[in-house]
Amino acid sequence: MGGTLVLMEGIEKSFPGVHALKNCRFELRAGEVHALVGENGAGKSTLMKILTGVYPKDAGRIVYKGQEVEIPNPKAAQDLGIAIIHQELNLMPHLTVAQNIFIGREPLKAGFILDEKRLNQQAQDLLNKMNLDLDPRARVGDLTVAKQQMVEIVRALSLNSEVLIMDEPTSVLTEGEIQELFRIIRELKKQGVGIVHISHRMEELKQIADRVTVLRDGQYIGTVNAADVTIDEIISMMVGKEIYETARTSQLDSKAEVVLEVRNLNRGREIIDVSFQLRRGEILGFAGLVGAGRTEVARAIFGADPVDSGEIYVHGQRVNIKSPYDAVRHGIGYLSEDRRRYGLMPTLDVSTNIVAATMEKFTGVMGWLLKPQIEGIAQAQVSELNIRTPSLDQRVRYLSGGNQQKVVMAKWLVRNCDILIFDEPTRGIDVGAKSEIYKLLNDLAESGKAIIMISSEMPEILRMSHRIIVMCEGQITGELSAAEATQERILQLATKRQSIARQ
Amino acid sequence: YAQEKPYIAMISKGFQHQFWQAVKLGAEMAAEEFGVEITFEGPESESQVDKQIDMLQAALAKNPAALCIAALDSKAVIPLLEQAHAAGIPIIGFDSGVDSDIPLATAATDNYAAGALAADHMAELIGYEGEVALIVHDQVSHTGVMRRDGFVDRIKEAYPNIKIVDIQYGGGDHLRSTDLAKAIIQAHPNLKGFFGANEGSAIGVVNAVIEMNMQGKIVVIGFDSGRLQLDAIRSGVMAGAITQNPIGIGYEAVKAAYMAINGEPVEKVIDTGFYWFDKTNMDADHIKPLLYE
Amino acid sequence: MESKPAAAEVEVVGKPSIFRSDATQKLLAFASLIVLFIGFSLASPNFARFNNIVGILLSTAVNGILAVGVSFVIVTGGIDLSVGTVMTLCSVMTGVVITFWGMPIPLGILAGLATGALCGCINGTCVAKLKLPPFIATLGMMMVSKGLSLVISGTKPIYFLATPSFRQIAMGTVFGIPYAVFIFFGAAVVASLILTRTLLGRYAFALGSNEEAARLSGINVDGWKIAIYTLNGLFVGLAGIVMASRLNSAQPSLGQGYELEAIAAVVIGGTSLSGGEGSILGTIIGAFIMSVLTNGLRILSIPQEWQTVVIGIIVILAVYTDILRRQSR
Amino acid sequence: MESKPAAAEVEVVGKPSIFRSDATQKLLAFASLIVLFIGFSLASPNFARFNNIVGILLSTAVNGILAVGVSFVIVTGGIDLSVGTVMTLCSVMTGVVITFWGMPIPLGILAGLATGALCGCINGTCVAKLKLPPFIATLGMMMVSKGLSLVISGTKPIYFLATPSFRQIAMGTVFGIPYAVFIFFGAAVVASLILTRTLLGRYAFALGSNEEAARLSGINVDGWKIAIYTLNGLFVGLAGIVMASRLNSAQPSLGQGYELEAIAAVVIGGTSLSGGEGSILGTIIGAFIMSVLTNGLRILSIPQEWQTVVIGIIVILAVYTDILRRQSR
Ligand SMILES: Nc1ncnc2c1ncn2[C@@H]1O[C@H](COP(=O)(O)OP(=O)(O)OP(=O)(O)O)[C@@H](O)[C@H]1O
Ligand SMILES: Nc1ncnc2c1ncn2[C@@H]1O[C@H](COP(=O)(O)OP(=O)(O)OP(=O)(O)O)[C@@H](O)[C@H]1O
Ligand SMILES: [Mg+2]
Ligand SMILES: [Mg+2]
Repeated sequence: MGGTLVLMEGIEKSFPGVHALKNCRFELRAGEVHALVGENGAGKSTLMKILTGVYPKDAGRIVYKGQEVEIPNPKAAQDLGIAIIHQELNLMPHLTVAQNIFIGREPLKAGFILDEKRLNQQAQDLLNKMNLDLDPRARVGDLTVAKQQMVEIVRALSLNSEVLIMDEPTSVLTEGEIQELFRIIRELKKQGVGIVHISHRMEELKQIADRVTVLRDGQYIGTVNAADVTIDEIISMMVGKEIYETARTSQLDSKAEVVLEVRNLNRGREIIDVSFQLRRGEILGFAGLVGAGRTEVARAIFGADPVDSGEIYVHGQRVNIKSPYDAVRHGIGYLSEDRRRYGLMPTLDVSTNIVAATMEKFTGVMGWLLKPQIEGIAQAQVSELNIRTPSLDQRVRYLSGGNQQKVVMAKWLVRNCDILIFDEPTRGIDVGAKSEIYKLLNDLAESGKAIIMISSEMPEILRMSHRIIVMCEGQITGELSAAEATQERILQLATKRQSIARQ
Repeated sequence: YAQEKPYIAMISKGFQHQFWQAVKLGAEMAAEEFGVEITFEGPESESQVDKQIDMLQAALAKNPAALCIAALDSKAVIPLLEQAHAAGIPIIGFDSGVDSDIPLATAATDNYAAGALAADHMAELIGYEGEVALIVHDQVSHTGVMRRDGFVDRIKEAYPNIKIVDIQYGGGDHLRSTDLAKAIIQAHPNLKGFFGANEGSAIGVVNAVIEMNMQGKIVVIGFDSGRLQLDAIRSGVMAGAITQNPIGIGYEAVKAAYMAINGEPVEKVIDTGFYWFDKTNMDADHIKPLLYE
Repeated sequence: MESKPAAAEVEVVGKPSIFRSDATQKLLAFASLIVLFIGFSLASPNFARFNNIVGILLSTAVNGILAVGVSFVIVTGGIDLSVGTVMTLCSVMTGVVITFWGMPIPLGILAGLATGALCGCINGTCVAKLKLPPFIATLGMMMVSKGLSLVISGTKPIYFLATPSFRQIAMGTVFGIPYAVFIFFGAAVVASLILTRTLLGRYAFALGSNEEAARLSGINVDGWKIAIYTLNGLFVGLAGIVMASRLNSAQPSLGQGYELEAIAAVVIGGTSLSGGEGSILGTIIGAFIMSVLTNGLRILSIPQEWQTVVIGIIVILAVYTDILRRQSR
Repeated sequence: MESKPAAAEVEVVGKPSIFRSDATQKLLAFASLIVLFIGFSLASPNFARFNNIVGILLSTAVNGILAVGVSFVIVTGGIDLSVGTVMTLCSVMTGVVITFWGMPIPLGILAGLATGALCGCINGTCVAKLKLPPFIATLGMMMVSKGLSLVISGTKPIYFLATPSFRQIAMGTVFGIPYAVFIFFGAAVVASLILTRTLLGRYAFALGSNEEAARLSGINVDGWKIAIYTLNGLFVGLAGIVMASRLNSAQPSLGQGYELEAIAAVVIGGTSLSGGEGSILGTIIGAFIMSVLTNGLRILSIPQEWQTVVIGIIVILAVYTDILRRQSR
């Protein structure tokens, strides 16, 4: 491990109503992977945004390679050799993969004409080098979130920086992709690049991190060598107390009523002949690799996208769901995997977001909103889910990523649907909150709700589900009971590609 | 230190068009002569009836010694005029009349008769038969409607062999009127005459004829003056035009207002007149002062 | 995990953010209105006279009602370019019913409001169901309604001379203040309540903030959008009636250009054209800033061409100070 | 993870997506233009005459150049309401230099272009540095430039009578086709190249697609924004010169209303007002759809009030079919 690359000391940052960083400290050495951990809202992203010139700091100093520096804007950080992958995707959806990767560094002919051919070629080379299956000419807006995240990663890596900051890069990736990313990280490490890795997946710390810095409530708690501590010790530094891991508690009653049945759902090549049943009180896990089509199935059931054919039965009744409006009326709720695009109303306050799916229930004559009730229910959810917000009136845009996710979750809890589809419910959620969400899912199932949980986190699927459906390329390739399911069997089914078999 | 001059507010129908600038010029001449102070304003387009009323209201707030108004809608302004009248402010109409007894005098052009005069000349120039078309600046405003109707009615009653094939409205915009006129000429290859009912419309017709190389093939009659129209008449592209007496209108209005302030009697109707002019008489002594460049 | 954030971190705010932004930010916007007002009062003794104030109020009424209506649409992230010409169509329809058909005044008013609502509904349907960009849907409506006003009226103003009481709707007075002013304020209060206190208002914000998220929350997005455009149409109809009553006539060629003034008032009032934010109080203040400026410059007898220049600059400055204030929050 | 997508899955497209959308989608938009054209040709023998076609081309030139310029701004997600009146200011400045000051024609042209660029630069600075919404910044500029045109010209048209060759700039002909048409097409080709092949164009798309992402990518967002508005201003200046040359005079009271026509042309051409998408070819087709419609209806001698109604409906239909096509992709 080399010398100190970055030193941040006495960093202070306040937002209106929030003291986000208090006398915070962080040190990064060359050639190390430094994990930055902490609960949702602890200030991890903010600290890194200060380092990359997104936010100005209120106080404190940044020393880069022994020199005290000012970083007034993202360009300055880039010029210093500091690259960042932000927690929220920052891509230009109308541009292609290659155009996004090289934005700001386009190859030119004759000094001012864009050299599109060279651009695509260079992008293709990079993608090949990283073993990524992406068309450089594809429009980024047409890609899934996971693939978009890959584009972000490629862009950051292509900068050849000396410091690379990754704010939850793995939250939307599957196991295989994570390993690929780690392989690249190890290579960069060898070249002496200093890497900051922010993640809520504790198991990753042991795999990749050399040192770990813990933040809590905007304060620096400490830095430890990853090898010297256990994960439980790190977690207790993060939350200030021990937490327990919940496992599935409820037993499935195999005679319970079938509340949702999907028969022969089809759409193009994305959804092929999907049929399954969901019982009252059941947590049905949907496993698969990125692009397996799980989100597509969920959106189709929810009426968010049209289908070519297929039948849906709710409580045994054939239903015709043409829009989310219909789905919600039939008691189906869907928590999307991409909260920023599909879950939140960023300019509106916390309480409006929490009651967004239920507002009609809180109205008097002529649609008059019953404020006390709305605020009461929102307050209850804020306390229940431990949503960290200065007030119910804070615009959700200003909440930390994990707290935003909790707000979206609260929206569906308030709605009290019989059938709940959770698409990656714990993405970007800290360990403490995660265990609370697991407990919540269990409680919901026990109280008689039927739950579909789509997740790319294998341990989570294994721990929580009564039954697991595995998808690959738009098809269901297998179904496993909780007893049968293991990581290996799921992976085996998840890679059972029909297209390859058919060739 | 001179005694404060009496203040006369003039509300016109427009301000940035040449015609209104000429009226303003006449008004300023009178103001100079009689030692009064004037303001002159009007809405941007002749459809903005309510904007004119707002202007009128603001003008009244300034406590003018007299008020001159060219009403866009003669009925809509009456209540405010009544209010002014009650406050003892003498009111003079100009350019077109107000349907009320309140104005002590009105210095105006008879637009209907002017349109008819254009029709007479048109008939004579095209040999009392054939197709003619019109470009008018506005299909609702008083001046537009009066000139159009004067022209059309006269053709209908006096010249049965002349057919009016199209009437379109260009808002007085030179460019739009040009494109309009071109389309009309295109649609009616046998067109013999074209009347443009105000300066912008007339210039549009002239441009169209020049752009399509039809000089001499179509008889163009314009309205008002302005440099381009005068040149077109000199060069023969335009056969002639009707001119009002804009400077006279402004002058007479202020003069009447001045007399009313001083309690002198004023003539109820001051006809400022309108005249046909063409290459032959445009430099004559009775026409030349009426033309503005 | 602590169950509550540390007390010191929590800003205690009693009202929802929509109100908060009203209360503080709009009060500050109000300040620039006051500054204008004081400035003009000092510059001319004629400005602050009762009659002139009433004149300003009156001349704000029509544009103000339009701006209030279009605020709803702008909050959803849409725009309505047709408000000016639809307003004219509404007054023409009122004129047709009252003067051409000789029917009672209330029926005429109803016809005007219904015309506005219908046009709004068509706009809303084009936007929600046909997925047309609001700019284009309402641009089309602008042209269609402009043409129809002329067709229906026979390109002539329709006068309400046979029904003198029609003029009283806007021009009757209490304490010297015309009813039009009260109608305007009434409409504003109703609109403000709808926007902040009812489902429709909240959904307007939701649509403007993230339409897709609203759809995925099970909100009947299309239906509400149509409702919001229809509501806007109702306000446009009301503006048409006030206009007709004030002019005692329906002027079929009026109207174009009003849409820009109304939208400007909304934006000066701090409502974002990208949707999700805004308030009626802001819109009202925006409308007044525009009309105080116009009136004040006229009172000062500034040459007309300079008036335009000055208004342009002040509009920019007004919005700029508003932006500075927000940044400094 | 496979290292390469299966060959059958890979769509082989040689050109960047900006071109692809041009090629297929815009050819289809072109189809509706053709339909209009054939329709009018069948309805009137006078429509498809050479002279009339030239007339249509000529009447598209000014609005077309404006639309081409404003396309850049719209691609960034902005809007420019000042193009009409700034165009007038540019022609007035050209007039001042050539006629009032008696300087050579090229200097006059330069003055016109420089005025446009300056106004564009001010717009861009207001938007980029002062963070004003483009709607407000350019609305302010619209008023300021309107007033200044009148002030500078002394509310009188400025004629180019002493310099007869000035009129040749737009109205000289080759094979019976006026230069204005060539200027228009030249401007369009240059604009199209800038938009698709240069950094400025690329960053225009980037800003419109996700400005924050562009900023975080280290792009000098403010600088490029100012550059884009300035470029738009240059096109506006060019339009002003063509206009002045065609009318052989600078008409200071003209201009307002042209901005809506230009924006409509851009949107009909398939450019989204929310930014990130668009093409110059689309804009050109949009501008032609507008002018073919207007001309055709005039040729058919449809009463003018009905013309407005028909144009309104067809604008809506044109955009709607465009939307249907995109959905069916
Ligand atoms: N732009 C902003 N305006 C207001 N408050 C903000 C803003 N950005 C962050 N905050 C607040 O600052 C605190 C720290 O947020 P930050 O995003 O750094 O948390 P984090 O540690 O990255 O959390 P997560 O794991 O959920 O991403 C939070 O309370 C958040 O609500
Ligand atoms: N908007 C879109 N346009 C085109 N193709 C898409 C789009 N969204 C998804 N796809 C494709 O549909 C397939 C299914 O994607 P989907 O997001 O449903 O997978 P998933 O199993 O839910 O993955 P994840 O684990 O990331 O949620 C993929 O091949 C993806 O590339
Ligand atoms: Mg974070
Ligand atoms: Mg998914």
